[in-house]
Amino acid sequence: MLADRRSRAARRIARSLLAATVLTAISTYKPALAAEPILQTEESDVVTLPAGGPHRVLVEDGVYRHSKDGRVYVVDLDTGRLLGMVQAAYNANVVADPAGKAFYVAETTWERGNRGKRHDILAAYDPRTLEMVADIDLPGRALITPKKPDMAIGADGHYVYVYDSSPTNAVHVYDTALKSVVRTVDVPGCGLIYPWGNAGFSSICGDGSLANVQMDAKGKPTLTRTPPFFVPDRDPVFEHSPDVRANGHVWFISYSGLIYETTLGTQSSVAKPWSIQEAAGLKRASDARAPFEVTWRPGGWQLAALRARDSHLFVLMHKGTFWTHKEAGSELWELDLKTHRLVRRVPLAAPSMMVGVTQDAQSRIMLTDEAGDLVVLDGADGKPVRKIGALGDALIFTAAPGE
Amino acid sequence: MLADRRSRAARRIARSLLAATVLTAISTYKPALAAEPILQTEESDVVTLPAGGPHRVLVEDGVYRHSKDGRVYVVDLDTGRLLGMVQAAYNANVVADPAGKAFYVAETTWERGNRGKRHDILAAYDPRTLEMVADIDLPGRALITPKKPDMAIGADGHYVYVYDSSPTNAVHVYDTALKSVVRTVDVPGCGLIYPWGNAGFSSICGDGSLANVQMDAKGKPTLTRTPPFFVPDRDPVFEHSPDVRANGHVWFISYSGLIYETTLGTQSSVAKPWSIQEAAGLKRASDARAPFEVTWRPGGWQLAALRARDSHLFVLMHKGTFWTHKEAGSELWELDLKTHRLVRRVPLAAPSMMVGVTQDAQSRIMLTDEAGDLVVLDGADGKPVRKIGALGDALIFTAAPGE
Amino acid sequence: MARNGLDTMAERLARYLAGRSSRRSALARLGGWAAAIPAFPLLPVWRRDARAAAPAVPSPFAAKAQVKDDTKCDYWRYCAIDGNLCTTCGGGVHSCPPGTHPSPTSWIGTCFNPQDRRSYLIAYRDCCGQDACNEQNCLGMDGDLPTYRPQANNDIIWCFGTGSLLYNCSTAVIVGTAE
Amino acid sequence: MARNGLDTMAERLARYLAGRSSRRSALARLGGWAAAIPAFPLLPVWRRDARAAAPAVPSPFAAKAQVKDDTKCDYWRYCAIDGNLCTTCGGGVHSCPPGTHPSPTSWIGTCFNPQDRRSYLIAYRDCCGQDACNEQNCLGMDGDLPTYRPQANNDIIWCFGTGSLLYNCSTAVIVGTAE
Repeated sequence: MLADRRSRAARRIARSLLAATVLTAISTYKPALAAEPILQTEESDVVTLPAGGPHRVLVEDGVYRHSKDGRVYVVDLDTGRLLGMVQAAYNANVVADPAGKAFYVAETTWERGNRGKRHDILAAYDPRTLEMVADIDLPGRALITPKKPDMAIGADGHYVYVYDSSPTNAVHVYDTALKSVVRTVDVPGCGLIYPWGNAGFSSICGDGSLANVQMDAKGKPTLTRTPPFFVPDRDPVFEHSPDVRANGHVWFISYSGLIYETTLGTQSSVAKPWSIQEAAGLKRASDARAPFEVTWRPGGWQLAALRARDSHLFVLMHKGTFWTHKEAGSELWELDLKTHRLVRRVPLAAPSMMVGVTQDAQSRIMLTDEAGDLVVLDGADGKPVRKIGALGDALIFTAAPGE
Repeated sequence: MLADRRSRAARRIARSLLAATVLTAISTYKPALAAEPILQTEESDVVTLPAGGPHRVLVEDGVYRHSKDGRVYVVDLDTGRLLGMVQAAYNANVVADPAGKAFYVAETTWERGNRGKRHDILAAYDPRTLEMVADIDLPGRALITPKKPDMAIGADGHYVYVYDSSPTNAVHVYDTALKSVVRTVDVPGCGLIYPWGNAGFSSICGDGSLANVQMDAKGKPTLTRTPPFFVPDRDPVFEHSPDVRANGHVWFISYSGLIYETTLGTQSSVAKPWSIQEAAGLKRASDARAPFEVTWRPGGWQLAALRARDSHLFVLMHKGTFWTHKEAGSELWELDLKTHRLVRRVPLAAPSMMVGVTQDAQSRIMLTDEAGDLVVLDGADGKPVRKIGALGDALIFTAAPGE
Repeated sequence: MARNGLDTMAERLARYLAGRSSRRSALARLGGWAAAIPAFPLLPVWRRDARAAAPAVPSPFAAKAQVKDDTKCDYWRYCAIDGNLCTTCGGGVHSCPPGTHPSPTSWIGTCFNPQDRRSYLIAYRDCCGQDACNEQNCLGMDGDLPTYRPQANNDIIWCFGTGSLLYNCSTAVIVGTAE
Repeated sequence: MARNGLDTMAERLARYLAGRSSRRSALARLGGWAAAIPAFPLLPVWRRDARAAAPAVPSPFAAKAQVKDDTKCDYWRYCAIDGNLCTTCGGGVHSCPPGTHPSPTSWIGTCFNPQDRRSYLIAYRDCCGQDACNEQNCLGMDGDLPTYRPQANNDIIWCFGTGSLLYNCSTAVIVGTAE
């Protein structure tokens, strides 16, 4: 009865033979009498999703408590159903192709889990099969609790940008056609990626200025700088300021609640800021120079979302002092970016660190809560639509089609 | 300001230089005036644990919801404090050296998280620094929601046994001195590992018999079989039946609640079974032939624990039909294995899937609940001692010194 | 003492496809592997002529099972499932969610359908390649035996042959009747 | 346009050790990196003679901070921490749990000690090598700036140079006074 130690290869062969045999056996079996009132035998298969609509979104779960197992969920907001998921390991980021042809996950693994060789990975997925269509190693990536602008995609989906900061600040440029990193652009002293056009992006610099990078047809970058337009020590702008990548429009939101409407390009221009609180008929909020003032302030993680079709901004707001910029929002404020006026204040059933919005006419607002629920509101009036209970552990940002 | 793409190696060098410089700068800085009423500057260090007592235990967290991130916690039951943790990835197992010199984790990773080359790993840890002292690849291991007897260690700590089942049932024998797998013993038709002595173990076979393996001085195995002593289809014995590895004493507990006292060896002997329920003054419980009978039954995951010094057995019990053998226990029954009598029934504040016990005179009982708490009772009377709140996600088994 | 490779393979195959039995008792759900190494098995026996004498509800699970909602733990096919229902994870009762792959091997349970009052052989095929889908998690224990009877155990990660063996969710596929 | 390697290194080093400032306002907690590339920095300035004119409580966090229990979020040193307290994970306020390693680099906050009414530079050194220790999790936001000011950001995984960069918990180490 005792066999000695066998080679692993032999075991492998036996295993695959076995698997093949079983599959064949099962798939050639058909019920003899289909007319009988007996449930038919079935074959196993894999779901391929139909083409998605505007309410099929990606939701990143950072899984802070077990960050090796971050993931991206594909969710149908209309049915409240989880349609599938892919790995997004350790402070990953995800961006979707503007035309919905693919989505991309930048993630990091170590070969032995918490040790061994590190892999910084860019994986591309077919959005209907969730099969990988590319799986390459990046030169590196920044390991930061994921902010959306740590990764970006150009307006035509040709370039994917991945932020790196170890040790120098740089952006890796991945060519989705070539499936490889074609360029690394250093952005010394600057960080984050706000894309514009097909081959340009801007980063925010530590002195409150912008660095604008444009790549030519060969991918060669040219960098320009704007003058500083805010004082980071006093009132920095949030990383999760919403943008429209197609036209390079960004509304930078400051900790105190100022909005800097910005048109990105080689010569980015920044408009005079206006105050969210003033738009709501309140006093402009204090900055770091008067940190004890308690008032309504923006805060959270993905704390703001933009609906481009009517230029409405949704911002999570809470009451607090300065230096509470990561506190969850107890209200959602809807603002008209053209008129600089408050449209609506929506009190939330539970504080939310995240808000997302779909871009269609029947738009949906996405929120979360401490339990990891995905809460869906009607984008027209802020009324509750449904709650997708316990979707994840730490829902940190969303990606909706066409945003 | 623009630098072109740099080589990864150059970045690596810059990074390590940077780290080295900062470390030097910090470690050579000393406060100038120790007498001043100013808090002293500090250096970072790493805790080394003092030698552990009988209440320093290992607790495995399977983290079912994020199984890539299973872990083993080192816990002090007296203070209720977490002392440290090590990775135990994907259906891992852990065993402790009988003399407390090391503990061993068998785990599995894939190089790209959920894909890429698979590594079945045996890692050895220093129990006071939690530093790895070995980290080798195994020929394979069985991927099963972890049961304690999927891994075992000999009485003198020389051999560690790891169960494999892909595709043939086998036990890999790891030599802790050589830090390598020295033998793979096939146990066809059998599974699990119950060690006896320094170089022997038994497995349970699918027909209700035992396979006994003894290795000679060169590690060459000899296998013997016992006759079947139970009918698996009718009333199988639990995998988590408790044992004393030093003398090869196992008390196999069946689904219905029969206890088969067994002395393992090349000629394992099994005593006539007795009934837990009868020991408690109840009727013997039905087996699979009468599955609808509702009565007190054993159940859970690590559903039983043995205190060797007084031969007391602790078994989680619940009221239910047959085929409820993984239901959490609502009571803990303490039985005297010598007299076959019930000592005590302890109603539990919350149902538990797991029970462990320390082996010392002031023994402690460990339970868990749905919230991942570790609940500590006094081993003398079953009274609550403390609750270590939210220790983990899915506490599945414990390892106490000298068990 | 060594056994030849084909025998071993046949034995393994038998385990994966086990559960062949024509007995009408609760034992029907337990595999036939321990009995002997059978001739190279194809698929479970399907005896239509035993239809007339259908068994009574064979288990506590079956007594409470329903046939309408396959996203709930008490759906009849889940009498012996252990894990996340693929029906709540983007898959279906016999379909894996996109981005995962069905295991070609599985363990086999026997579940009673209260609607047609027949017992069916159910292959619990795991869908693999992503870590756990944490929607509806269920634990059915009908006929679940310890891992030393692998063909009837629901704790084994049934992901052999699927690339990575990360477990995402479980399907419950009808592969035959158990009469 | 290229910059030489030493300049770049000095700049990076400056970021990691930033926070040098003698101003007594809330701004003291914000790093000095943006101002200029300083001469090769050693350690934060330590001006004893500024002791007499201690600042008022400089922030909302400081106003509610306590000095007795370093396992709670309101302990004075945690004014800008983000993550799991090592004091609850087997480590201490400046000690990593066994099996993890302190990052040689960190970001720097400035916290006010209500007992001696001084402000100290606190290095939030992450302990790395095991995944998250899920005991007491805290989020202090005093002086926390976005990642484009990395020396003052608490979202970056400060595990450079520790082998794997898996984040386990955070310490709060006094590295100087901020007066």
